[in-house]
Amino acid sequence: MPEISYLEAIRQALWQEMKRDERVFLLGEDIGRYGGAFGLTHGMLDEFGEERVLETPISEATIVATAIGAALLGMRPVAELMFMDFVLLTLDQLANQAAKMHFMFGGRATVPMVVRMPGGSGSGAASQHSQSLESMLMHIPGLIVINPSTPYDAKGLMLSAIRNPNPVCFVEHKILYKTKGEVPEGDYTIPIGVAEIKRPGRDITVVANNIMVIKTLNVAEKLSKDGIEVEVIDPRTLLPLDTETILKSVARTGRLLVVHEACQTGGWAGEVIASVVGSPVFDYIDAPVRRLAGKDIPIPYNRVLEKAAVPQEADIEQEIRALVEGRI
Amino acid sequence: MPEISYLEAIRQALWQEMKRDERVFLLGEDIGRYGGAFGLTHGMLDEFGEERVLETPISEATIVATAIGAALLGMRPVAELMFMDFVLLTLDQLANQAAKMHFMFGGRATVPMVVRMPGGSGSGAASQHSQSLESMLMHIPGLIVINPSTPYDAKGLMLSAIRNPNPVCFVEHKILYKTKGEVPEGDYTIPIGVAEIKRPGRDITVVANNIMVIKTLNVAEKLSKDGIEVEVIDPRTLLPLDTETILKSVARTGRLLVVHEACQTGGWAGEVIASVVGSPVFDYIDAPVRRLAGKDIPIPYNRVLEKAAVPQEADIEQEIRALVEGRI
Amino acid sequence: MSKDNGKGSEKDIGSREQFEERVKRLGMSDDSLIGLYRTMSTVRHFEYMADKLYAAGKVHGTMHLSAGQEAVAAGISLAVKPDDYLINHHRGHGHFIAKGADINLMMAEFLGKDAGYNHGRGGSMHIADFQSNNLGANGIVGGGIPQAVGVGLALKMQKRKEICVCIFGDGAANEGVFHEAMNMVALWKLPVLYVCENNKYGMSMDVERASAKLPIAQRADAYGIPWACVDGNDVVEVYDAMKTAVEHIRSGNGPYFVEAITYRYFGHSKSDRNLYRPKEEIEDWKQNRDPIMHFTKHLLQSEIMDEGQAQEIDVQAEQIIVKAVEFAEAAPEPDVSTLMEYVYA
Amino acid sequence: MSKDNGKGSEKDIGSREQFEERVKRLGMSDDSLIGLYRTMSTVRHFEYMADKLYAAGKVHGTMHLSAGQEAVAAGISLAVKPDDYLINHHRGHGHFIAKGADINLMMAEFLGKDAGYNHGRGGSMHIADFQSNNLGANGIVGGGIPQAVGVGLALKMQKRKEICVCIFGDGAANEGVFHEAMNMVALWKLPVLYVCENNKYGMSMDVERASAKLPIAQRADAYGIPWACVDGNDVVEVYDAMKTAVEHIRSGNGPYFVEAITYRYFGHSKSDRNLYRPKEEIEDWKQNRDPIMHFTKHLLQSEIMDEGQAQEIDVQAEQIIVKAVEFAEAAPEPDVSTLMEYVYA
Ligand SMILES: Cc1ncc(C[n+]2csc(CCOP(=O)(O)OP(=O)(O)O)c2C)c(N)n1
Ligand SMILES: Cc1ncc(C[n+]2csc(CCOP(=O)(O)OP(=O)(O)O)c2C)c(N)n1
Ligand SMILES: [Mg+2]
Ligand SMILES: [Mg+2]
Repeated sequence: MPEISYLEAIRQALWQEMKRDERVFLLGEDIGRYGGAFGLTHGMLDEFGEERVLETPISEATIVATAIGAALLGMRPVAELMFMDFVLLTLDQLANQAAKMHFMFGGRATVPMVVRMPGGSGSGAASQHSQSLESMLMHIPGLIVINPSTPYDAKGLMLSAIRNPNPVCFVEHKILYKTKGEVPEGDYTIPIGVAEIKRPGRDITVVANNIMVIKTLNVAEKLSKDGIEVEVIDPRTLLPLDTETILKSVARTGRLLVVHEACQTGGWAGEVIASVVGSPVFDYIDAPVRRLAGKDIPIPYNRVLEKAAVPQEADIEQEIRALVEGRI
Repeated sequence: MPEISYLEAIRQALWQEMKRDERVFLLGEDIGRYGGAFGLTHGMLDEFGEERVLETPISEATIVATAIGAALLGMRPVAELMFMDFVLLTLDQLANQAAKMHFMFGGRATVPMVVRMPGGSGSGAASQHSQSLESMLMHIPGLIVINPSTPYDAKGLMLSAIRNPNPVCFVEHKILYKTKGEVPEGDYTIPIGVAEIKRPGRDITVVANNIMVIKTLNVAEKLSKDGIEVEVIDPRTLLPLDTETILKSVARTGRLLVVHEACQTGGWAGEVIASVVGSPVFDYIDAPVRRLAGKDIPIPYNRVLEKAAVPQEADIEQEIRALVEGRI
Repeated sequence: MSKDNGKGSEKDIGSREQFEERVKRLGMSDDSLIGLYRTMSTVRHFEYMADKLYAAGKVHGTMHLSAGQEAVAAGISLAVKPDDYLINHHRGHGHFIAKGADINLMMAEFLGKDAGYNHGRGGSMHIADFQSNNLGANGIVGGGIPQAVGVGLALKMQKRKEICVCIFGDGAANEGVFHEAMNMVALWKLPVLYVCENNKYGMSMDVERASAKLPIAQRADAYGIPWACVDGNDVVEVYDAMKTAVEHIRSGNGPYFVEAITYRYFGHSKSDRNLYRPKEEIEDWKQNRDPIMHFTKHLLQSEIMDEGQAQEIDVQAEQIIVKAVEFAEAAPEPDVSTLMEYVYA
Repeated sequence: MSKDNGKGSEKDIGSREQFEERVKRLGMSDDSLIGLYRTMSTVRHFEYMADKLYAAGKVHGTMHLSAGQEAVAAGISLAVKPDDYLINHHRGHGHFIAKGADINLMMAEFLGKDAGYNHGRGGSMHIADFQSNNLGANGIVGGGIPQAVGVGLALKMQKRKEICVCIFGDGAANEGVFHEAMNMVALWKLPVLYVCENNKYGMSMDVERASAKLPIAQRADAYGIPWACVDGNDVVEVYDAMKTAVEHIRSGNGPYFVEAITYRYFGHSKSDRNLYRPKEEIEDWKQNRDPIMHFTKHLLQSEIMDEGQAQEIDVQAEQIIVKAVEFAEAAPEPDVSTLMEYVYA
């Protein structure tokens, strides 16, 4: 299988689906000649033309609303928000409108649309360009929230997202864009709402999303040399969340750690933990159920502070060791 | 002490603080002659005039931004969003701007402002006028999120909110507006970030907010006749959250149930539960740690469905009994 | 078309000749004129019945009635085609009826019944009928305005002849999305007819205290969008303006903006005590500028309709509404077991 | 003032007489003129140094350089008072320097040092100096536009004479808050000077493809706000327009809107490969319309400044920047132990 980057995998999914389904089109800011802030849509304007690679004014709320209107008429819009932080400009349209239409209208409207949004820190873009806001989106019934960690998942989930009849928030991580992995050239989908055990292990279950999956896998590799076997679960979809896979795993390992970059307070780790300790699996748990998350601060500009604001591999290793060795 | 309603208590706080501090002013839609959608500001236009009871066009984002700008210049704006659902139109200003300014500007700016927003279902206003979105706000460091359940708390917390140098989301519940309670006429404040044990009990700790506090207290009263003593904790402030009071209580009771009207998935119950089971108190817990929350659906218009969408007293009673009797 | 600044003022109905010359120029048949009367009468009866039901405690939830504004809905409906798209706002009963919605299903939804358009999930503020390209009302003021960009865009991409009519109020025109949407429909020359139903108040806010410059329609100049501001209580004038607008749009010239000055008789919603507007003002509009009365005088004067026909139409309209109430009241509530349905497609 | 539609085109600098007549009419002293030159030279040197530092890998994070747009910042700063308020946007270095910010502290912030204006928390996109009523830049395009309503409102409530200057780009003018804010400052007659710095592109989006009608400034008509659109590369013309605007505002007549047509030399930010604009266009602006070159010719021609002085000022400007870099590089990083500070006041 060819090795391509996370960014290329997403582009490939968009490209192939636009070839396959003429109802699919892209809209967003600077996605044409410029290729988007991260170059993800580079080359697509030349391939598909201005009608299907629609550059918009800087009007995020109306970008999302335009996707809604077009979706109601049977199109399959894929909107890009240049940075996830800007989703806060669109939440009325996304949460009050798109997410609720199918329900409010008694099942008689469907809103098949995808909104792409790169989140995460690490690029020195400071507080307004580095947030991980997926936990907020997860609180809105009617939305689907996808959050891939690998090129393979990114392509397969994007194809599923575009073909799904509901409004999908497709949350990317800007630092993952350059990471590479094997991706089939052909058409394949990954089911929405199904987690994946990225690495099996008997000693502890660690649930992590996007970049934290990669970091946790590195730590797991290292720890296994010391005989600590970490099971790493990537929910891949945060809403709907595949709690079953997580519950089964925790029932086996008896220990749970949730790792995310998003700020800890109000973060999605709470959702995972509450689902576990509220279930019969509670009886199988041997240690406090912990989370390791971003600090409850805006992301600082300075690179030292920026790193310190979110979990690093050393933090993950330390937390896992403490849990497995019963020091917590 | 005079008995007044939750609505009157908030009005009294606004009124008295405007008398005491000329920097305080109100802004929002239809808050003048009309008195706001719920009549909360009724009479204030006549008392304080158009300069201090500022009626705005229907421009929520700029209502919040106006509060920010005025706060930066030392004013003490109190903005009203007619329904909490509309906060989704203002989150860029609230979360990307107000919440982050003090930090982004290295501690050199302060944004003393209050945004009032009535949330909650029960009035048949349907999906776009009935949400409880406090859990989303709780995920934004830099914000303070207050959520009173009684007239007494509402007044004391509002006075604290206006005097606080940070941006405060003051989340009211429309169904509580008419509920009455004893409220001192004079000036008093309730500290932000301090929970209150609304009813002591030894058998189980129930943490609930706004209207669910009232419902839980009714249930507790009933259950105590059957010898089940429920400890009811009202965080009053969701951000910062007083986990210490909750931890102490659970260490005593060994059981925890969190009740809120907000949708369960991604709701703040997860935050409370994660804080508890991640702490040493984990060892004192005898039963699964549970939550009882709003269904993961938009609020339906039909009154029967609307009731069924959020926890009712019977549900709370059932859940508590099951936990205490070890049936979960 | 008058660039009425939005202030109400007495006006006589004008001479028979003028009226007949105008309907002739517009090619309006007697049937179509009587049809307009029927539409307005039906809307009026629906709204007064809704108010009665509410007073009788049969409605759980809020509603926004359009009595007094019937000419706007009627005038639009005659100018567009049945398969044109409608994006409606919270004060939308009249527009739904004018677009030909099934009044039984509307009433059932209003009473929250499973037989309603939205299976009782939406209520007055969210009635929609996707079969008839009626994309629904919106509880968020201005919420539908930017969605019209997407509908217009899809129509253009799909190379279809239909247009999108988007209704909103004077207050909604101050939401930010108004600006974003106007700019985008103009940039992309989309087939969207924006209709600002200016009933002179938001909830209680006088349009003159909410909008820096009037008429609201002149804001369209900023985007190079052609516009008109008309007497929204003169159904023929409304039709005249809409006809021009629709022709402009359907011939591929891009969007058009029409502001219709009108007035609502009832309070904004249930909680309204009308403290913000003088009783005299309300009376003036009811007595001197009522769209139905005004139009009736014309039809009688020009002998297009006689008293008898008028009465007959009113009685039929009332019967339709009464039957709808019977249907709705008899209809069952949604089954609680279906609570979790319709969240995801 | 020219209602330039935003298209760049060759222009000779005009005769010595015209220039001298104009500065005389505007009452500009030789010192103030030379001051403008000094400001522009300092900004230019800062931006090129920033680019160098970035290329040298010394900057972690993004930046938006204003080289080519110096005349706008300089012209404004001469028209306002030091204690007037500034709401800046992401491309804000020039405006900060023109407002008299301490370049050492700016540079330190740019390098993320604790000695920086924001203790290294903000970086290029968030530099602010509350001591000097400099309310900061914004990473959210258009984010500051509605905040100016609140600043203007507070100034009015506090019965103060200062005004608020709010800078934003051509792209920002398409955000919804632009509309909400224009309407509100006009309604309430607030002391706000809105300056749209139209450098003809957003990130890559040509203003003609992003805005349905030009000039952008004409949108002010929709709110009854007086406006002008000027050559933003002619510092005297900018000053002229700003002076008029500031006088209008300070005498209590409410807001004013000025659009300044200019051009940026560098890419939008670090990631830009300039694929969206022809190299010739960039060269044309650099060769034929450079604001500093243009102004220098005038000053020399009118013998207000000679080559020697010019060089001296440039050298001084460069030294200030070099010193600032030394200061910033020597300054310590924020201590990680302070990570949790400044979240709450
Ligand atoms: C975003 C938003 N803000 C405020 C409200 C509350 N509200 C409902 S209707 C209304 C007035 C709307 O005025 P207008 O657009 O003129 O329509 P009208 O009610 O006059 O028909 C307001 C403020 C809302 N529903 N949505
Ligand atoms: C709300 C928002 N949308 C998009 C962006 C990404 N972005 C940063 S600058 C920019 C272009 C802004 O154009 P303009 O307002 O003309 O300012 P200029 O960069 O040309 O000075 C964009 C799209 C952003 N920072 N904020
Ligand atoms: Mg109105
Ligand atoms: Mg620009």
